[in-house]
Amino acid sequence: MFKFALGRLLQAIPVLLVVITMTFMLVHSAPGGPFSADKAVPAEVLIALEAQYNLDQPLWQQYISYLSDVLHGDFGPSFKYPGRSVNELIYSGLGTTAELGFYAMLVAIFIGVIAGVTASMRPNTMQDYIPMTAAMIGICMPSFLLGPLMVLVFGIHLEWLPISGWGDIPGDKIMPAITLGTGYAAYIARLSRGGMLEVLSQDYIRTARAKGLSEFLVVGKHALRGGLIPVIAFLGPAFAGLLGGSFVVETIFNIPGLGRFYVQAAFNRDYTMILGTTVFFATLIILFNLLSDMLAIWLNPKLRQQVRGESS
Amino acid sequence: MKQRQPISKSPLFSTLAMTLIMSLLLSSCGSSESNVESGNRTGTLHWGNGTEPQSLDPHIATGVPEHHVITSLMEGLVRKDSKTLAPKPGVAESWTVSEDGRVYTFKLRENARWSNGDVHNAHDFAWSWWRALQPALGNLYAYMYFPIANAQKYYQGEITDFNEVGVKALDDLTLQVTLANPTPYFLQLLDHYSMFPVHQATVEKFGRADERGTRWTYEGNLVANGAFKLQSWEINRAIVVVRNTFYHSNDSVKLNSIVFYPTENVTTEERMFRAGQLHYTNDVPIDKVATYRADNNKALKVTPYLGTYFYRINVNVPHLQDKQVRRALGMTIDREQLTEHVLKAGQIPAYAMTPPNTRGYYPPVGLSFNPEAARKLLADAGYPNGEGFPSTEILYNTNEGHRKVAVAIQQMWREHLNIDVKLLNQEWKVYLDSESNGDYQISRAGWIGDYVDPNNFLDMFICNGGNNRTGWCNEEYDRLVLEVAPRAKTHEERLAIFGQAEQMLMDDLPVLPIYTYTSKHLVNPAVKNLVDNILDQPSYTEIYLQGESN
Amino acid sequence: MSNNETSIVLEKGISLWEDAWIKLRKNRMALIGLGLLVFLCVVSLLTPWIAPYGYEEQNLLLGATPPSAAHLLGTDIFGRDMLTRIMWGGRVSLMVGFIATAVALAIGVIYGAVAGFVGGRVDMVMMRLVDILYALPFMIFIILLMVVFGRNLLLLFFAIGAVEWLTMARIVRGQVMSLRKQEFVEAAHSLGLSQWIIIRRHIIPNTLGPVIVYTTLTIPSVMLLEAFLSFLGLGIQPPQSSWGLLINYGVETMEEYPWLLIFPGIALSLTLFALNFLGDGLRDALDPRTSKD
Amino acid sequence: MALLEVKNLQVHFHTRNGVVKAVDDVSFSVDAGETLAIVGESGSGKSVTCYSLLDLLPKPPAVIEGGTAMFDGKDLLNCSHSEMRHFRGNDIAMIFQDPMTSLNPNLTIGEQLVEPLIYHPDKARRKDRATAKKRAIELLDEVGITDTERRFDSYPHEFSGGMRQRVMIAMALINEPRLLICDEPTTALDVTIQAQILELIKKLQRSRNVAVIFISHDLGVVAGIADKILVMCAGKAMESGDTDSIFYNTQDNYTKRLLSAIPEGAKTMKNRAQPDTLVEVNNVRTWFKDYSGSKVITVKAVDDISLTINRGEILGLVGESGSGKSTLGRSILQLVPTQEGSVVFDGTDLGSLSAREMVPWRRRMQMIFQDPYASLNPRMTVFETLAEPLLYHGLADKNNIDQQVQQLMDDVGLARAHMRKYPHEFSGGQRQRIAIGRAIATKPELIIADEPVSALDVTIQAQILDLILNLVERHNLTMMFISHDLSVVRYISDRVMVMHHGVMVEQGDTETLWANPQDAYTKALLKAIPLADPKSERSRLSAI
Repeated sequence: MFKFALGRLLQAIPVLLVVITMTFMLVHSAPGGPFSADKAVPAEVLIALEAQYNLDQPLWQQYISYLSDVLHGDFGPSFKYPGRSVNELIYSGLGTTAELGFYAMLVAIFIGVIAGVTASMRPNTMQDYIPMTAAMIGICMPSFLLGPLMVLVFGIHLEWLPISGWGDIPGDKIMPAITLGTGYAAYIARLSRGGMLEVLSQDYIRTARAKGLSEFLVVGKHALRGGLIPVIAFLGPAFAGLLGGSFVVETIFNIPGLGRFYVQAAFNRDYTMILGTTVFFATLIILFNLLSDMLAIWLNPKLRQQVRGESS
Repeated sequence: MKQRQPISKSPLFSTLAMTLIMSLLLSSCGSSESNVESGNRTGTLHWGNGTEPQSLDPHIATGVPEHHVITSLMEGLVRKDSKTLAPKPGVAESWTVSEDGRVYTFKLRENARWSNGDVHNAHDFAWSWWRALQPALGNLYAYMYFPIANAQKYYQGEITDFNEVGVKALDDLTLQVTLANPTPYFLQLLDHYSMFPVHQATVEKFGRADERGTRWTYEGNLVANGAFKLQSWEINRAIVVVRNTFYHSNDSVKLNSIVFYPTENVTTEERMFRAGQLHYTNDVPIDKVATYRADNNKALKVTPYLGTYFYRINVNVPHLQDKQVRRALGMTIDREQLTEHVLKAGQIPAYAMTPPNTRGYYPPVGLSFNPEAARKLLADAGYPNGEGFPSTEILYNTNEGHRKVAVAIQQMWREHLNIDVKLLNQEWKVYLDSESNGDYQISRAGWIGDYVDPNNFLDMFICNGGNNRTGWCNEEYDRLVLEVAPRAKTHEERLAIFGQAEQMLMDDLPVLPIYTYTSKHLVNPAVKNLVDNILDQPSYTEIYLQGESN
Repeated sequence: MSNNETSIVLEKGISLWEDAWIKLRKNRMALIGLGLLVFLCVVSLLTPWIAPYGYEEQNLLLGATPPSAAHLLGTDIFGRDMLTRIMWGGRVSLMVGFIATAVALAIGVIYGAVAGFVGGRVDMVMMRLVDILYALPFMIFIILLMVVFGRNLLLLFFAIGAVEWLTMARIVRGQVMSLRKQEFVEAAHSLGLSQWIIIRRHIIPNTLGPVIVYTTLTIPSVMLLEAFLSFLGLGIQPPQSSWGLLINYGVETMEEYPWLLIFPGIALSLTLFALNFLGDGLRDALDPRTSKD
Repeated sequence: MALLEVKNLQVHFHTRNGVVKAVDDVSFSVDAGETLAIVGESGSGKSVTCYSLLDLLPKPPAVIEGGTAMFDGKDLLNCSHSEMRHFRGNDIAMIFQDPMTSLNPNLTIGEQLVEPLIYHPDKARRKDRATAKKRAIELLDEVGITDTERRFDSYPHEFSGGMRQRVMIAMALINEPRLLICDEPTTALDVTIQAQILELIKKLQRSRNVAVIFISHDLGVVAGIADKILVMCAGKAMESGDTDSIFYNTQDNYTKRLLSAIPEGAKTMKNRAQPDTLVEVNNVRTWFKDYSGSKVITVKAVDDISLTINRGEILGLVGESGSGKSTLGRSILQLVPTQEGSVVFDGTDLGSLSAREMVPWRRRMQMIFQDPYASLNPRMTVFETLAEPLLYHGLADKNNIDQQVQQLMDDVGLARAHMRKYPHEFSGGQRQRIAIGRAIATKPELIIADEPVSALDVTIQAQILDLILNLVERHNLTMMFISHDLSVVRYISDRVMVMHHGVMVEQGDTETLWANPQDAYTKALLKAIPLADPKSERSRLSAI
């Protein structure tokens, strides 16, 4: 398993390098510089600013020095927030976004798996249609719609929950987590329904029933493990996507997370910040894909041994 | 057929459910007092501040959110009366102006102190202004200093000795400023944060004086001279400032602290206000204004704002070179209808660049809504009934309000001139790029005054001015604005000269003024003594909170 | 020989599609979905002739009004008829949804099939490329596209397709990896067929089921993505609109003028449900394994 | 009173295409210590009958329309869910056909073995884990698994098919059932293993005095162990009675057909081998790396095999699963890479050709696969499937393709009218005909048939074998016929080769080899063939 992980991480190095290079080229070819503003910037100021951030150097030189900084774990200074380093900004938003993503994932898994498994128990009956229809609503309800709706209902009219912030007011994490998690819950519901249907038609499920096991054991012990493998494969990319896609929810609920930085950086042409967040998210995507692959392997005894075999 | 047990009833899942709910509710066992209620109790103002400030260094910062935080933390020589905007004492206790209007002598307060207790004197100003004029700092507001003798030359490197610049600390408590020309609005500039003093020891402790982006303005580091001092700055979360006990007029300050929230999303901000999380909002969603109006909700405060919303016309585009075409376009925007039915927030239809009553200045009335005359002008220009009018595009940056205006105007031109213009929205930086490269035909723009004077609106249209961007150039106009107006003997004469210049601008119409902005806020009734003004600048030293229960 | 050929009455057999159609006809939900989609498409096609008003026809004095006899679904803040705008918006949304998804589908299926079928080092490199594209900052990419190529609807399809094909490629690759071990693929090998023919004729058609389901999920998300891109400036410009844009605007005023959100929302949801039921129905109907039940 | 008395059982499947009467008015009974065999071809309803007893049918679409099944005074068809759980695995246990899929791949076999004990529906009879484990290990010993302590924690994929079936049997017996239902328990197993498992079931039945219902499609298999036989066809009971009377005094025509379809005796067609060699295989080695075990094992699937096939000859290749016979076939066709050795086809070393150069040679040699369901592309019509090789190799063009395809269909005995149909609309036998048609479409000289009839019902098997013989003769084909079924090989081949663990152990003229096997393994193989004759089969079984 260790060797497997190591191999994958080694593969990640060229991937990250290409991501950095391409992003570097992308941001530097995008129109509008980091310092353009609606009030004209005097030429002297612009020269002074560009000199300060090495933007007056040839592009390849900037690229080389950026690469060497990244290798030293330094993403450079932010252009938009003078005096703040990209590392510092990512760090400041990371905890919040990770926490938000984690809760959202919990919501998604919890609702998704229950709905999917329930539906798979009695396919093509009401017990199937109702949770699956709900899942469809989850998919079609974008968070920019669900968020404000929940805010209006639970925050403003019922006054049950606070409508903004993160960790400032008790309970302010509930609505963001649900808003962010719902879309994923819907996908998980579909995946787990499909996976469970597949597994429930397997011979070994019949064996388990023939042994006189209760339906709970049959589903919970024999079917769930295999049935949730598609869900697990989905979790890695989903979690990474969730972190990257938390922008909308962070904006709606005024949450100081990383997603806002990511999007703002693009709008501000904050070159170092765009690169920093991109590299950071790329690393996350790779890591989470690796984690979910490892989890899938760990859950499947045959694959587990196969991987062990490869590395021995 | 036998029923199987649905999985949802099984203990495994209910355990999971409990775990989830517990983890989400983990922190939700506190009081349910809202920010506003607790703020009223403790004298803490919860302030919706728009975006996250980029910098709190007064010589680097730009933007309104920065302005709010910085004015709570720092103070210039002179302040403005929050109602009349007339100059009143700041760090300077009093001042005298020489008869020719060029030499200002400021007497500083004896009890002026920095927030760490250090003595605050005239040398601080001389040093700070020296710093603000260092090109390496990248100060976008350096031009604020240009009325001072030789400041521009020094800034542009034509002279290198700062002693030649008209700033001198005569003694610890006396600062003498010499101007190049008499500048009636100079005292106003002193209340702009770009002219605020900074604490030399602190700045130098964290880097060179002209180094951009050192950490001297951060939590725990910042030493300043304002009514409040920085307590914490959590990025994208909140900036908290608390009473500065060393402030010279600390006794008259009533608030104990202010929390500035970055409220980028107007809709979210409005909901936060309704949920009692804010005392004050930076803005109000356009569509909400009408609702608050209809409800006669006292929280809504709409005030005229020193800013003009206009369309630039690229006069280098062949068919827009003809001033008859520009006038036809300008005369078929039904500004009344636009402000009343589309914008609905008390905006004032604008028929000139400078907002009315800018320090007693009323712009000339030349433009009006007149479709009949417009059609004739267009026909004279060679497009009878809009026929053969080349394809034209309105460029605007991505924004709901801009979209609405553009959609309405598009329709007005179609209706009155029978011409079909297209809309093109671009992301902000792309839009800026297009506009400054002249890569547009008609482009949405706005201008907010930095100080209350017609000069601020008119000097942008000088030939090749950085903010002109229309390609319009009129030497006579330049002469009036740059040379004749500064030498005017009286205020009235000066205004007349500006009127003359603006008349020229409005005849040629390289810009189509559309409306004068209003500032829109929601203010909790507990906030007292928050006075409206056309600069939309609050005075935190005067505001106090009084909840209904008290 | 050739003479009695004509006498043979070819038992037309039930082709897979016919069989699917027969099965689909028995699936009530799928039929409703299909009917709904057809209805929406027909309405969209006929919009220029049947829309009650012009989509850009403003009446600023009227402003936003709730549904009434003159305006069945109300009017927006410019006094434009919502029914008309939803009909016109549907043209854009359905077209973008279907075409952009088709682009994503074409790229994703071919790419995924090749990666999965060839396997080994080629697969690894191809999949790493997908990882890279996943990681690139989308926003910057879009902004660049817009600036470099200007603004046109084709670009919008391209931009959306360019993003959505990634997941499709992954799904197809997974399917193909299991398919390529099947005996009929081996049989094709033993016939000496070239790899490309095997991929095209034997592999891709058998990935249909999951592809259909994913497609039905992609179409609505493409419609919402279109709104986002249009909002950024790449895509359609006012006074044209799309369901996604209408919903975007509707959200802003959901308290004041709820009908501006509800009706386009219903239109989009209906499409989504229709697609979903039809997709599920098609998947089941096209699966030869279910044909003998 | 009988232990189980089933009367007038009726099970219907309500599908979208209408109601299918899967079991139509079937009655039977079984006593303690007695073995009832239910025999029938696929789709005859024999499995459905037994699944309905334990409520294991998917509902919907299955509906039990009528009948009773009295077990120990209770009606199995009409009891509550919890009552049913008391029967399942407890009084009545089941063994399923495919031990590969019937064990949960995600749980250790130990865990699966103890489950019926530690989750026993009757709380009083529940055992703690330690006791259960002890009991399970005893049983594993009893069913013939070695090193039980260690293997208790192994996963199913670490066992061979036969071993898994032994685990299944141990699992079924753990709660000491009174009735054991075996659903084709040996169908997926090799012939030698089959004999062992049959013997094991017989032995356990005697020692425990359980009643057994034994489901099979193969009359030969049940001849030795059944006391009574019920023959089913299309949901109906055709004939029932004690074993001897069924075999020796057959009444029903269908039963007669079943019996006559069992391949028996020597090849009836003359040997058509010509003197020239078509294929020459020299010292071929095909090795794989296998990662499925706890260590990477190099599987020597084909290890240093040399052989020749003469033009016109039918070479039978016999061996048990895993013996490497399929790999050898694929190695000859260059469908898998070989490590060493050469395959010379008609004078050309195939290994030296590039993929492109190989294409014209591919036309000359074809393969028929085992599984008629997996070897046809489900999304291509018969026409498309058959036309593809013709067009690709330029054997037909757009103008005469219809005619060529029809010709092929005539050749393999498919109605021309079915040309536009899809594989899913055909039965297994018809599908195998399509696959054969595809193989002969290119007018090949060599066909490698990899177990072409082992997935087919016995009556269909006979038809397909005749078709193959017929085609060989008409098209002057050379064939390598791979099978694990010795009777089939004997029936069809001129010469036989026996493979064991990747190595060729013996080869020779078919009848010579049958009469006088030299190698011990060959002898064991021949001995394990079940005989469709109760008397000799009983004595054969007791001899093992």
